Amino acid sequence: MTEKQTTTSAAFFATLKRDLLIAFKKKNDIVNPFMFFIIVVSLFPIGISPESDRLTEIAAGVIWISVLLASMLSMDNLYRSDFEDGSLEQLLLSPHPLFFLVLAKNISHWLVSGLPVVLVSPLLAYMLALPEEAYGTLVLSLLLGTPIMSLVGSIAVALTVGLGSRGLILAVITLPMSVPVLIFGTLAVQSTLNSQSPLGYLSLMLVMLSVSVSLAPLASAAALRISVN
Amino acid sequence: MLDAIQFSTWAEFFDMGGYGFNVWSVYALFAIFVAINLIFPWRKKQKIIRQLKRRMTLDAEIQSEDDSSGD
Amino acid sequence: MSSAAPTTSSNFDTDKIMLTARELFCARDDRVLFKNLNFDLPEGQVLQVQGSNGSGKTTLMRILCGLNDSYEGSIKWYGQEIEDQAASFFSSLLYIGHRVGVSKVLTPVENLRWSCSLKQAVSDEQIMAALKEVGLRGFEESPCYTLSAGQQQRVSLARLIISPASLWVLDEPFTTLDTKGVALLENILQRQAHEGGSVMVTTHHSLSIPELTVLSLG
Amino acid sequence: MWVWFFKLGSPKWFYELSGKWLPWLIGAMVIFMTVGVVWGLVFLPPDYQQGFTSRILIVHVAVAGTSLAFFPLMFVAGTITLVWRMKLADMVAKHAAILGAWFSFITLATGSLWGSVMWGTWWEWTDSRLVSMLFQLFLLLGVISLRSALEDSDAAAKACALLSIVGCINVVIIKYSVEWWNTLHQVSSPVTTDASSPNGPEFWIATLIMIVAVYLFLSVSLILSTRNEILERERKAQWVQDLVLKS
Repeated sequence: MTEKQTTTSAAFFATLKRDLLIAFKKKNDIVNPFMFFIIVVSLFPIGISPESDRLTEIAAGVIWISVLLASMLSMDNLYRSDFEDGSLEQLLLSPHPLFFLVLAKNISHWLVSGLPVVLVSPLLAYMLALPEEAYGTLVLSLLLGTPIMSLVGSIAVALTVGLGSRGLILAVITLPMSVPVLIFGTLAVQSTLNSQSPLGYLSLMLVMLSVSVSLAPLASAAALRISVN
Repeated sequence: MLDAIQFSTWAEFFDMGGYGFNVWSVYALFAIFVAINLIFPWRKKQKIIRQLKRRMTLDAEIQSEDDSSGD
Repeated sequence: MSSAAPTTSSNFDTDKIMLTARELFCARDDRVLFKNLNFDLPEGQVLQVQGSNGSGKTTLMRILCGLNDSYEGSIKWYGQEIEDQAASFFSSLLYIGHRVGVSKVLTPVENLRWSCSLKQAVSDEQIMAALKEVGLRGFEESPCYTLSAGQQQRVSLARLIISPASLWVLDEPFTTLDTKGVALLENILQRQAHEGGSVMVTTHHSLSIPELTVLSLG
Repeated sequence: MWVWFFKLGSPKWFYELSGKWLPWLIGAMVIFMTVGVVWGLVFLPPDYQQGFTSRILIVHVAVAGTSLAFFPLMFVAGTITLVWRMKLADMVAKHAAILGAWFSFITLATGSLWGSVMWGTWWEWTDSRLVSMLFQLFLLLGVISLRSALEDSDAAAKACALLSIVGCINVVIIKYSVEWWNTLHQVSSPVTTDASSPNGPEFWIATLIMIVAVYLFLSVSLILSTRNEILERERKAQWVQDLVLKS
């Protein structure tokens, strides 16, 4: 029996593969947050000003905040359907460390919700008249920042997964926590615009990412155990 | 000690060197804040004890009814 | 309020006793679900947990699996604390709850590939054979939302066939099954007992399994 | 040495002990409060830069300083809830969150009443302390709303404990990142450091008295609420019923 037992990495990849498979079968879950992101960004020029000078100023902030909102909306599905159909219990009862299984779910969530947003961001940056030299920094900062939001948001989702109607509680919990990411992400872009090096901010974000990767899944795993209890 | 008092008239005292509104609002706010967070828990305790008492007398009544009907 | 006497005599060797529960106590929101609950689960036995609605059957099952930790008392796995040998316990445990753990968007094969690989390596041939045995031949590649509740239950039963786990904890596995399904499951349970594994099952059915003992709650 | 620790975890023990302490704490609180407020309103000389607005600062600094204690307190209580499953820690944490939100709000309100004089504006984004206090308030409201959303008290206790721990770490990160963010936007800021710290030993002594008074108030209010929570949650216990009958 023990000889047939899977390694943790096999369980990790099986979970990753399964979540990606589910995401591609339920295309709405990928497409809607993505569309939401694009629509919210397009509303800003209409609401504020079509002048490119003013748009340049707010571009990084607008993109970052829209990313935040979109990622929060897409988080809702991270554990909910698994909780409802009982797959979450199976996940908790695996002999492998829950840390890695939760990490697999977070990675797959980022791949389907975070990555598309990062990839489309230069296009939206162009529409918001962000100067070309800042594209690289914007994409890099989003590349580092969106996984942090997925990992940290996952804790809040795990805590609220048992709630029948959770309404906006997820937003109330997660949004304040994303302040540091928002600050460093926008500062990085801003400093590029002021022809300074954004490397300091980006490396800080890298530190934050590595801390979140090593700690957030632990908290998510504990939160899942509490919610399923 | 009285020398240390910073005011000679009541008007001056309320005026606070021109910042009367801000200074007095802060102290009023602080007083309300302290009062609320002391009075509410205190009144809640009375309420809890009243409720528990009512509950206990009810329970005792139910108990005695059960006992008499059981015989 | 509810208590249950030990239903199995302790004539067995202690190393043959898989699961030992002593002095279990569980209260939820001031209501005592069970107290002073003792039982042993030896190898090769099917233990049916009975009790009226709300008597804490599901809670007991979840406590045994470690999904619920709001209880007092001791649960031992081959005489040792579960925390000390979590890996061995969880790889020997198979749990099917009210929510059977079948994702509706995935096909039965995809579901089993994932849920089985959380515990042990499994080949597609094994999955196909198991699905055939539970009577889902021809449904292997259709998404589970097209299947009936009973058929989804059968997908989860396929895990029992594939799994080498020695302890099964099944919460109401019979509810959505038809007569054929009930017979099939009884058969599977009996096979598990013969092979030296053991089963804890909650159900209101009266099971016709020789290895059966009954634990009453409430 | 762990005996007292687990004894402290017993609600009954805490109820009895806190009952003995309360009169002394209340007495000390009243004395310090009175001295602080009278000194602040009557005796404190005007600051040479800020005039009588330094009287606002006595209250503001005391409340703000005390607000910073809440997340560490909830961090400790949360750890105790998760590791030792002490019910008492959760009862304290529940009311610490509510009281902490009050404190944060009063800090913001007194801060902006002061700022409206010193900076000429009620809200100033370039003051990093106010901004991070705002986010501390949001995080505390998140904990409170999570508690009210989860009906089951056991799950709510653990979930809020975990969120408090995560929140405490977050508050620290937010504080430093907001400070950093501010140093880069300081150019057009009316906030300068020398204008915000008044001089003179009288000011600091008065502030110190006020800080002690506010800490005493915090403990009195928290103990009162925790005692209520104990009565509610332990209402089935014999000692609570005896206590109710006696009163």
